[in-house]
Amino acid sequence: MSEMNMVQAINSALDVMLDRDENVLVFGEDVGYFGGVFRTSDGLQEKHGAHRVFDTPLSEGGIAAIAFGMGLNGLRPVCEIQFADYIFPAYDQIVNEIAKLRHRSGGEFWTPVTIRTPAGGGIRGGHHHSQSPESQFTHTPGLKVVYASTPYNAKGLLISAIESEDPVVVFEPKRCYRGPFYGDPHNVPTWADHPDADVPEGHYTIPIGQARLAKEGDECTIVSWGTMVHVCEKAIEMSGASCDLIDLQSLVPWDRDAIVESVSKTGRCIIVHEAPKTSGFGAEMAASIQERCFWGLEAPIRRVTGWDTPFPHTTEWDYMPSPSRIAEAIRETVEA
Amino acid sequence: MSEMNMVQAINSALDVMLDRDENVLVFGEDVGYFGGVFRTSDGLQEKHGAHRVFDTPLSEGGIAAIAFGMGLNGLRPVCEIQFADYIFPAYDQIVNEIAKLRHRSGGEFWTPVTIRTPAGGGIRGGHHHSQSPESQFTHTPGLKVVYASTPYNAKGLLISAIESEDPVVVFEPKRCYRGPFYGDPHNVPTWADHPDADVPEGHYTIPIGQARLAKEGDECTIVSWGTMVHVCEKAIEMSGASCDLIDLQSLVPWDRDAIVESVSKTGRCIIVHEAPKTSGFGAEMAASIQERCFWGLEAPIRRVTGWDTPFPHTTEWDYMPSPSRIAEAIRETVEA
Amino acid sequence: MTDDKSIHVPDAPFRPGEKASFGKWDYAPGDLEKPDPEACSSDDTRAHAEGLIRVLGDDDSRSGAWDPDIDDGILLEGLEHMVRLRIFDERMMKMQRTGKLSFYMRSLGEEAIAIAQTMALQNQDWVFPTYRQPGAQFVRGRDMVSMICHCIGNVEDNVKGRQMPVHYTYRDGRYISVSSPVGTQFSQAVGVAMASAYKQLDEVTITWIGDGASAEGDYHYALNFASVYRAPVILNVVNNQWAISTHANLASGSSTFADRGLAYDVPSLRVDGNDFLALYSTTQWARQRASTGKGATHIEVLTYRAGAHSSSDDPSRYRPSDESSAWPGGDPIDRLKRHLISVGSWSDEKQEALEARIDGEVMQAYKEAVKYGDLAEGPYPSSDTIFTEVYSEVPWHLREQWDEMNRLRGD
Amino acid sequence: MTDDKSIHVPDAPFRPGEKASFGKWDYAPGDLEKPDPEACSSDDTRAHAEGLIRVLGDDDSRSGAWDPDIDDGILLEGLEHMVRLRIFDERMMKMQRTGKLSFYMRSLGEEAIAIAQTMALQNQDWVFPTYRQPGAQFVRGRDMVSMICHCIGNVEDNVKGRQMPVHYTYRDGRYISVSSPVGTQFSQAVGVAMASAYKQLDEVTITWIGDGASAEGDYHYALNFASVYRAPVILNVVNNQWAISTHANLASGSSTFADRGLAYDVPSLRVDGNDFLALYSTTQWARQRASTGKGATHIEVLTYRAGAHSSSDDPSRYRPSDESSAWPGGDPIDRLKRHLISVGSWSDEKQEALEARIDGEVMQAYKEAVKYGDLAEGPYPSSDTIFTEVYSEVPWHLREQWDEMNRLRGD
Ligand SMILES: Cc1ncc(C[n+]2csc(CCOP(=O)(O)OP(=O)(O)O)c2C)c(N)n1
Ligand SMILES: Cc1ncc(C[n+]2csc(CCOP(=O)(O)OP(=O)(O)O)c2C)c(N)n1
Ligand SMILES: [Mg+2]
Ligand SMILES: [Mg+2]
Repeated sequence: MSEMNMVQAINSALDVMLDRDENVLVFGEDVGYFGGVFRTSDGLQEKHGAHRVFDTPLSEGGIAAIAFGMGLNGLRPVCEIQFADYIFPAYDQIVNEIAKLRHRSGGEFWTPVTIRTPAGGGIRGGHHHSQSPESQFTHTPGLKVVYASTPYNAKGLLISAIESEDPVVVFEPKRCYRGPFYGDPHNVPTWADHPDADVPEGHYTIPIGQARLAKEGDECTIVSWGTMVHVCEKAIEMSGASCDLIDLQSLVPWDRDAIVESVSKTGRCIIVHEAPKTSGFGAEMAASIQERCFWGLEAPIRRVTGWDTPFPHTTEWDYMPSPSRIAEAIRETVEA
Repeated sequence: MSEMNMVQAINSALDVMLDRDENVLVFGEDVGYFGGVFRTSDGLQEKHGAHRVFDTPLSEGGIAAIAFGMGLNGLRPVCEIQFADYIFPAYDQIVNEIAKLRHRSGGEFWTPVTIRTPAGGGIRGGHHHSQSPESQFTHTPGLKVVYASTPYNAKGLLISAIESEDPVVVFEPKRCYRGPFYGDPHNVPTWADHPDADVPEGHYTIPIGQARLAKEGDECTIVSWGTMVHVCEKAIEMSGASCDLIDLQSLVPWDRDAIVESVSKTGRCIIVHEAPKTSGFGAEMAASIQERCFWGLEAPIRRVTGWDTPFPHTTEWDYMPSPSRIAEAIRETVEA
Repeated sequence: MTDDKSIHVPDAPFRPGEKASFGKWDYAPGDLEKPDPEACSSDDTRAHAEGLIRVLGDDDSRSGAWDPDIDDGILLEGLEHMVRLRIFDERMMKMQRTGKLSFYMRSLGEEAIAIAQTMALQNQDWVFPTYRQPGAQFVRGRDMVSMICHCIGNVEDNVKGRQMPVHYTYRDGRYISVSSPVGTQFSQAVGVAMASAYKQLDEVTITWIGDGASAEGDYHYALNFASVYRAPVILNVVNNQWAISTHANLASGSSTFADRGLAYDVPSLRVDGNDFLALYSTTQWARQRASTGKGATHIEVLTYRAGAHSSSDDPSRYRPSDESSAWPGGDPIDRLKRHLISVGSWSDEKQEALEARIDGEVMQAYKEAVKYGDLAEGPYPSSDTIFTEVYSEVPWHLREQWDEMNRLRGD
Repeated sequence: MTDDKSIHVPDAPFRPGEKASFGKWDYAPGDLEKPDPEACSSDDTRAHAEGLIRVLGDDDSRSGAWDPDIDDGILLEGLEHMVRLRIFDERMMKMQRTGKLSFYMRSLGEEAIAIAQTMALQNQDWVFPTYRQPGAQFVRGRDMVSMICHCIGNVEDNVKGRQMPVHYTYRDGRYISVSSPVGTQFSQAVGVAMASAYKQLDEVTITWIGDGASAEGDYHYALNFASVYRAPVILNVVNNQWAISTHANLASGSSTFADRGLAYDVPSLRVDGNDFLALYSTTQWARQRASTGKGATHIEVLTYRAGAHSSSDDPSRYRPSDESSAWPGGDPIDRLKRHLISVGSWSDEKQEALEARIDGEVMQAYKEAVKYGDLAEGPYPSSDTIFTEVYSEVPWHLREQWDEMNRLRGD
């Protein structure tokens, strides 16, 4: 074990997989010589060669397209989209092509592409460096979708994604690359001494489809993913309530059993995410949970989310769910 | 008034707006000389000139991009994406650009683009001529989204969209272009004699944001849009239950008051759509409705939807929600 | 119609009611030299990108530097594949009209393209087609029964009723699944080729895109990535003049499609797409470049879509109905046949016999295929196929929905 | 590192620790003629797309067919704008380092581009920039205080704190809002231009894209649509050698960027991007084409990004730190200054005085701007601006969320 921040953990996952499987290739904009604008592939080109870790033209559509072809022809491409906001030029290749190849070809062809992308706000990125577009991928059969929150799960989920026979989109909360975020922009902790920064140096996986119980309690269930997991931790503390905090980790497929079990216990549920409310993945969670847990629910399922607006620059702290906003929702739900 | 099928109603909407406003331009693949592969712009180039109604290169991204620029520079571009399945190469231009221009520029610029696109299944289109990707647009602040179901609302919604100062994506259920569809592929009625085929020849609008009560009842509320509205009509009949059938018409913004009022009355709700279940717009409906109507609900809100798989070709009738599948959900919900 | 000061909208050269006249090709066999494929730069191919490579002349003889060194046996094989494709297409169109299949797309007038080009390759090479290159499957030995079963979408459809007809997939022949969104395969093919290069295998990838679809971003990605990484790929633009009702002049200005490749530093050729020999030869040349590490070649295949776009289309609404007969490229089957007759390797009688034999084969394949069901009557692939192969394993939410479907079916 | 038989991955010409040496330009002023803008075909510009149009020679004199007919007053105005931009950039970088703003991007070495090109246009023309063309705003008369307020994101930011710094918008100057996704403006600009054509106004649109961003689909859409509809647009690729850490050789093969335009039948020029006069002159030429209905011009602006990509970037990790001094194009400000001195219209003393004056102006603008708040201390635009202008009117769901935010804020 070794203490790693999230960037190091991701780097380690890539390194481990490049070592283990010669079919793994890593590429994207500024990923090769430079090691990525967030440094997640730092040193990997030098170690593994430019034919395995390389720069691409500035073309997300082209990146996804060559990944499709490489995966079809026996490789395990791992590509980076520099910011999740820039994944949309590749959207057609991902949702119409990569996701559907296995099915459309009667199982004759498939492409186990992994697409990594830094997502979410909190770095003063404004409109186009802050979006968290996970829900726009969860509606596409054939894709798996995961969202990391800590160094430990970032590495374990990424290795699972690379080893998966299915295409996986891996969201990484860029705000947490170098430390957890508890909702206070003036308090910038690193991952030092955080239990989830204790990361094995070698190979391990976190199965896709498995949630993580980050905190245990019995009055309310909080479901979240990415940066918001840490903000929820703080919010629970502020609320004074006893809550299960479930870090979803995988969005497709998601761990319904874990959530149903928790909500059956608590009778109350709040979903927290950064993305806008309307048609965010919180909608799917709320809809599914009320379907299953209806008779045991003691209050409506609440969603605490980003507003239905673009992501702002200077006023981002009024946009992202804050510990106090979440805490208030917890109090109201517990008292309902 | 005059009897029109949906293709004629759409053609009439375009014609009326081309006549009324010289800033309206109509374009897309095969839209000009030929009049569109579904004939929705038939005769319009001849009448209004090739500088107003014209063919474009086969490039959805380019179509959306020039629409952005034209709208910014004072025109009202109305573009067609030949099938909704092919809207994804334009996704970046729509969700990152068209939707956000007004906000990102502090209100200095905006672009009132209308994007029309035939969506949905039932025409043996398989994988890539059947998708109904509306929910993938509802998560984007700045966009309005409407979904027609009859000749009458197709024309009224399209005129509202063209007149809107905001960008609007207009989905048209291609299965209903020439007649309503009640879930039986062997029974192919036309719009003849249907009350909603009685369409004014001139200008009228259906306000964006307004739902339509297609049928009244008191045991259960059915919310649907597009082709499924007609299938639900049949299903309600089969179920023997007395239901409110709400044709949503607008997805963003949606008519919450109408639905809350109905669900408050019936205490039960089912949402029906063709698109896959996970993160379909039904999720947003269910999540929102339980939030508002929790204390009055007597059964979980159900979703009857396409499966979480790509859309098949030969077996499409086992994919799309059928009257009997919906009827069973109604019975179960009413009895719950 | 357009005021010249307003938006300029190009029209097609000829519209219904007008007389189509294209003149003759400006280039004859022998006009263009054959550069050394391994030594040549993209600049060395400028004349080839702006001209037209031909081997079969107007007098049906073969000549010039591009005349490939192949014997008539191969040509006869090519002729047979082309005849098979044309008869196959006719049969399928008939089936479509009688409701046995939902939709169809013919290769009429373009039969030489995929057949000659695939024959010029090795069996280990990957073929990444659009709906207009089904002929490659004959070259790779696919059984017609299996092709028809796909088109009908019956129980034996290897695509399992999931895609529309003509969306073939044929892994054994390294013929990659056809996708409806046009253009996507073009850029993907570069990735397939890069994987071959990575594995250091002597494998080349060939792909095609339509004149219309070349306006998609994927065309640009393909040429750029292929150029940067020197991918062993052959990138063909099939310029058949039309994209449904839209003329090719909405996809290019007055420059040729082949010209585009040069701007990416990719050697580029323009070839008579109805000339079997020229297609064969240019593809061999491109393969040699690819397999010796010299990277991609871009080929504009100049042809004419002689039929409707698809069974849903009526071209008489947007072009003169006799336009195809005015096309200077002629009929690829006739041209090859006449050449073989002229050199004494073939005869009208043999051609008739061939057509009759193949007609019989197609008829027999058809009869066998419909035994496994047709669109009107079924049996169809089980609706279980809706849920399989979405993922490598069935996740819980699909399992649950599958169970629900079974319950509704009364299973 | 790469085995040549495996994937070929091009490297940058020089990396840290290596010595950069580019040699001299192959082209001197006078080497290229000036075709008639209204009569010329794309083919007539081949030499211009492959060569390099220059006016200011290595000896600082101006010459050749492209020497524009403008007097020194205009050049002095351009010089002043460039000096202002450089000093402005320095001040902003300092503010960024002290936490007054979150992020910054300089135009260092590229100041001439947007300034000369915008000066060559008319005021009714539309400017559709990337983050690397803020200088156009000076030409259109924008107040620096307002620019700084945007960069700080304070209460006076006309973008209302919604976008990162440098994402200016300036409607009064027809300077269209900058967007972060690279490339999108290039194709949108064609639509802006088509609208001008539709309205039959004498309005031209100018836009730019980076060498890196030219790999996006939008580049292809822009050239294709502009060619087809003969849009009155000037499409510039700013080839400054780098896209963050990625060298331009990953965006083009050995052909020039200007070459690309020819393949779309769009007349194309390659111009020395550090030569104010050559930029002015080529843009005037392109404007004449556009405003006389001749359609688009494609211009490759050859330059060098002398600074870091942005305040978040450290180029010493991926290129020799003295690479910019090896660049043969020199410094655009110095070159114009030396020319003006050489013809007797300017002097080192005047230059010093100019710099001192502008330094004072920038300092004063800065002081005024921070009165309206800075990033560290605020005041910021009200968070109400989160909800306004998402739509033309506030729909119920936003109104409800806005109320919720107000409640949380204790309003
Ligand atoms: C992305 C996308 N947009 C639109 C379509 C609808 N469509 C199918 S074929 C076609 C025309 C294609 O023309 P071309 O590329 O020239 O190929 P051809 O049919 O002539 O072989 C169109 C517009 C599609 N399949 N995919
Ligand atoms: C679609 C998209 N992908 C990635 C990025 C991240 N990014 C910002 S600038 C940049 C490099 C741009 O290089 P170039 O186009 O050459 O312009 P330059 O910065 O040199 O002016 C990248 C990759 C982005 N902004 N948008
Ligand atoms: Mg075509
Ligand atoms: Mg650059």
